[in-house]
Amino acid sequence: MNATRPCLDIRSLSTVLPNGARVLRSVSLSVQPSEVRALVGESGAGKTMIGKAVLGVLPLSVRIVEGDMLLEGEDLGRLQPKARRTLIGARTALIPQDPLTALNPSRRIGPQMTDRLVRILGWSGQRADLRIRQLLDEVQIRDPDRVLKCYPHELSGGMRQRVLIAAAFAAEPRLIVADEPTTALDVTVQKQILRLIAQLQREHGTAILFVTHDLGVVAKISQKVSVLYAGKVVEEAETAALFAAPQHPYTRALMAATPRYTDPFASLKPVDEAVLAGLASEIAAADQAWKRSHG
Amino acid sequence: MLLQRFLIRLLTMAITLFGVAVVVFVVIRVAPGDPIAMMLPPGASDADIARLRAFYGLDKTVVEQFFIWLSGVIRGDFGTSISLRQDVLGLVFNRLPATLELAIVVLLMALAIGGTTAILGARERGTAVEAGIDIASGAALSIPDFLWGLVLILLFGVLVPILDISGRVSPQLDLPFVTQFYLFESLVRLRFDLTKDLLGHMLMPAVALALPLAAIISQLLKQSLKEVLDLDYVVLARVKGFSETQVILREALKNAALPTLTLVGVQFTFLIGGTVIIERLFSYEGLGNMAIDAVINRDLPLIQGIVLVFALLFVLINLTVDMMYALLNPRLRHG
Amino acid sequence: MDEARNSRSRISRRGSSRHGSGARLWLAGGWLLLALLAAIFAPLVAPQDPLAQDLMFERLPPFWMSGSEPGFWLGTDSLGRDLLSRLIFGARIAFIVAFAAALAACLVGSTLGLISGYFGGWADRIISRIVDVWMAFPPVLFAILLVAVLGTGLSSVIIAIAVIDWTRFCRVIRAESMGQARMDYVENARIAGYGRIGIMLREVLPNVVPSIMALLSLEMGIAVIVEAILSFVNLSISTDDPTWGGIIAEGRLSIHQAWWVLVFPLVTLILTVLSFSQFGEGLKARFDPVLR
Amino acid sequence: MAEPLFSVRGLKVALPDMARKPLIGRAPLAEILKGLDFDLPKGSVTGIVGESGSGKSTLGRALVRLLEPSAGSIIFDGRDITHLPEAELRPLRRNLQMIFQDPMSSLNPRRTIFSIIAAPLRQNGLGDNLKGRVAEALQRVGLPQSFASRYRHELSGGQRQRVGIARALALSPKFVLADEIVSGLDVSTQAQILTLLERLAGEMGLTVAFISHDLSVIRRLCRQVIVMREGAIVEASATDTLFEHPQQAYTRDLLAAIPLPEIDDGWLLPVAKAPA
Repeated sequence: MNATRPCLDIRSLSTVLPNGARVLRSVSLSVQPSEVRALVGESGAGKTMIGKAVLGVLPLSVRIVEGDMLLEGEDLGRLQPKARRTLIGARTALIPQDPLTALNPSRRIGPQMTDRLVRILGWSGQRADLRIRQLLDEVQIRDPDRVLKCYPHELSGGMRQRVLIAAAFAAEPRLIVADEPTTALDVTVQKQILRLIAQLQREHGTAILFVTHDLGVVAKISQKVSVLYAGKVVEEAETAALFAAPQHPYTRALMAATPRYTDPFASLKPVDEAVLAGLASEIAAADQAWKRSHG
Repeated sequence: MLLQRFLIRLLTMAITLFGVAVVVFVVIRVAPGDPIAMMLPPGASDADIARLRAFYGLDKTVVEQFFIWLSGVIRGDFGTSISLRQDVLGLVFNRLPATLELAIVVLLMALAIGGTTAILGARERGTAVEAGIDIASGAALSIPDFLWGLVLILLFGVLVPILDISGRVSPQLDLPFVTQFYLFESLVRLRFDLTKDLLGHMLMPAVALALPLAAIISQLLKQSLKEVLDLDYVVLARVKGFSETQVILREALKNAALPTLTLVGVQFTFLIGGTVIIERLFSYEGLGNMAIDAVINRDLPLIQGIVLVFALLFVLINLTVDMMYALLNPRLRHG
Repeated sequence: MDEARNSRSRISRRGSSRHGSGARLWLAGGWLLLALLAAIFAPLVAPQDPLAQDLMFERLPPFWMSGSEPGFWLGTDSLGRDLLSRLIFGARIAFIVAFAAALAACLVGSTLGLISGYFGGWADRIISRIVDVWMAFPPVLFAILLVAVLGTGLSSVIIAIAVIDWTRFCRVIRAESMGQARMDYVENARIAGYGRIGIMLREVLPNVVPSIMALLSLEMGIAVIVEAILSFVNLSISTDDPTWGGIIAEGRLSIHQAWWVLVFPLVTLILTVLSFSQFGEGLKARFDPVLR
Repeated sequence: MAEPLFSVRGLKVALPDMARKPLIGRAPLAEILKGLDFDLPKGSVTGIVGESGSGKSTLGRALVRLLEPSAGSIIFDGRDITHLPEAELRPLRRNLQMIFQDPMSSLNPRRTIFSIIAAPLRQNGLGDNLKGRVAEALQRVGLPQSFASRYRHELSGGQRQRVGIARALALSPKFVLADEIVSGLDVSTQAQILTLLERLAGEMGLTVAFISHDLSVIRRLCRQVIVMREGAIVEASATDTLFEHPQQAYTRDLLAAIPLPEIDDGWLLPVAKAPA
């Protein structure tokens, strides 16, 4: 049953900048319910933009020129803006990259966590408050009374990220977009946060689109992975299969470049020029084909 | 923390005011002309001049004069105007309400226009609406209030003469006011006929002053809003399902307004400075207009008094803004 | 008040990065060049003697209206003096004041701002305190007072404008230098073996020059206005020389009889002020290829 | 063992804590480094690793004397530089070079790459044959000569960091501080920059202090490692020893927290005791 209808289905999504340059190049991917799909790539690969497109928060300069996005079977492109906003608000959530800028500095934590439940989903304040406290407990915040009354600057980076994770899971979303949620954190904190996300994801059965640049994080958290280069999915696989036998030369090069302290001299290999040349011609061919079919 | 901040601001205020007093005193005493000679008829005897100089304290050294004057100021005695032969403080208080009323009307106007256009422009960012707002605010900002005043005189005083181009109130009207806050009092007394006449006189000078101020508020607040609207917590609010207007009003406005606030304070002081020439241009009987007369008549005590009152207004505005900033900023409030 | 100063400098920055600079730069530069050439060659281009009074020709309307006289293109004032010639000669004073006063204010203000922002510490505290005192004066009143004290005349006007407006440069350049002083390339220069003054001149100054240029141009426009205001209250140059502000003052008096005496100098003044500010922003945008 | 180039004893650095600055008067000093003892051996790369707030960057800045220590001593090449005033440091700068984390901020946007690389040469008495020396520096880091006339914004992130390296190495210094020089770069670029630094350090016999938060990178590049936490040294030893037999619990936690790019289903499972 699950396999028949993906939680998120992106079909051939392309976006362009005002100067006409394509940023996403016919991206297709799907996330099954209760599944973590990693989107991995280097800067400029467009991985963050995919998440933003799904959530309807693309920068104004970026325009979607083709493709459909289906959230639990509902075509987001066909909804009126208001209906779309409400649907996204009810069924998705975002765990952002930088916990320092992801909380409004002039509002207390409590209202920031409950406002979606109360003002969009129409819960009573009391119910929302109970729910939030339950989630704070799940992310191992033991003094919710204090935290809810705090302003963001009174909490550490790790605490803020916990608060954001709790807020993301609070409304029982079907899909969470996690946009490099641990990039700004120290490794020891990163491990705790990843552990929390994985645990909550399992318990709540939420699907996650996990955007990251770190193959290490991909290996640990995801079941499926899409490797992106220049806005194009170059390889897609089960995570275990990808690490066992990467197919695309770029994936192999990326793995060889990633440092590993267990094997220092087999890692940190600069990407071969031939691989980059191959990618460039692959992208050029794709753009040519796209131009022909879209005139 | 807040109280401490307040006290320190008060101290710097006092230092600034002292600095202003020193500068204006020194500048005035450098003047080559003799104010006393101007007051007396051409045939006045040397003894008359000397007597008058002694009366105004002008026979003492500059340093002595300064401290005599300063001790007077601290007691609330600003001396006697040479040209008008009245108590300086009384003269200033008589004219100050007119200037304050004008400034307040201008500020409200500028905040309303600047605020709405900023919010509108930020909401419609990247569209023709924003481009239009940018062009309008660019023009309003680049042309100084003095020129706006002249343009308005031509437009509404000559071309379509619907507004009065001089004075504060029509001279033939019978005024029942006990204070100098005419506009305020006319509202309290429900004499809307007088309110209408007062506003008719005030409108052009107020618009001339408000246009550049509104433009700067609009540009700054819009820029600030646009920066805030790219931040993660705003993106998060959109994902939560809030509309763009809700996002701007609930999440962005307060944080964007904070950096704008201090600037509005500085600009408001510029505005008060601008009243001097605008009052002159529209023959509006305020403090600035009197100040120019005082300079032309070399009325030293009056000049000193007026400049000090202006400076006091400036530092008070800065103090208010600073305190508002501290109150609105949770970091400072709890720091 | 630091925040205020920083955001002041932000205005000038944002204005420059947004619009294309080409057309603005050329239009503004074109008008300024035209006005400058007219000022330099005033005796050659002015059709009449700007001081010649002729009561036969008082309040002649501009050329397209009935009752105008050939040779008096923009009409005459209440003393029968040719308006166009007076505007052309007025441009001389306007430009002299603009260049001299703005340069003086720029030199003093930018130097103090650079020192204050880069060195910080005591220098910064003293300079900032002086700026605070200066900011507490209503600028126009201060200028009027200074000219009254110094006595009317070209040099008084220039000195007065420089004395009141150096703070504009000081505030903006201070804020920008403070930002620059925090950049890694300042430390990099220390690593390379440069001293403090060397770093200030080599690493900081080049990065604030575009702002200085934009402010300088803006200040020229402001100087023209202040001069006009001073003339308007009859405190600028001797009454013989035609000035734009002086013509405006006359126009204001005869506004119901001869509107053109006010309209033409006003249009000239607006174009000039707009051109100076747009020229500055345009220049800055052009010479700031490295934003971000 | 080779003679140490740096010998650091009891090093303390205190900086004004602006967060606790009262409205009047000076900010109270916060002790960032709390008495460090270590040597940096000549001609090898030493890794300095720690999480944010460990004081590793402050330590780096104290070594090249961008900061003045509040206590202890720094002996560089046999000379006590702990409290040398700026003017006396200047002749030593030639041998105390630094590569910055963010090449965007460390390269002046208004100077050409030529001018940026030439500046330290000129300032340190190597102003003759500038063209040749700059060309050599560019070639050393694998940048084409045409880059000399470019500006910062015309370069990619990796190229900028190459310029940073070229500039620091143009003087053939005895010591180079590399402060998180790859943390802003993509993995593929990171690999290029690190192998370049590794090769040049070997060829030129440089002594390098390599500051990083990433132990994986350290293992490849460094011969010995100093692990820091909250302004103190947790553990310092030869690289292989540290990675094979970490002595301190904190070092073991750091290693265990690194997500290796390989499947490990147990990595995210909660351990019996809650994480600290």
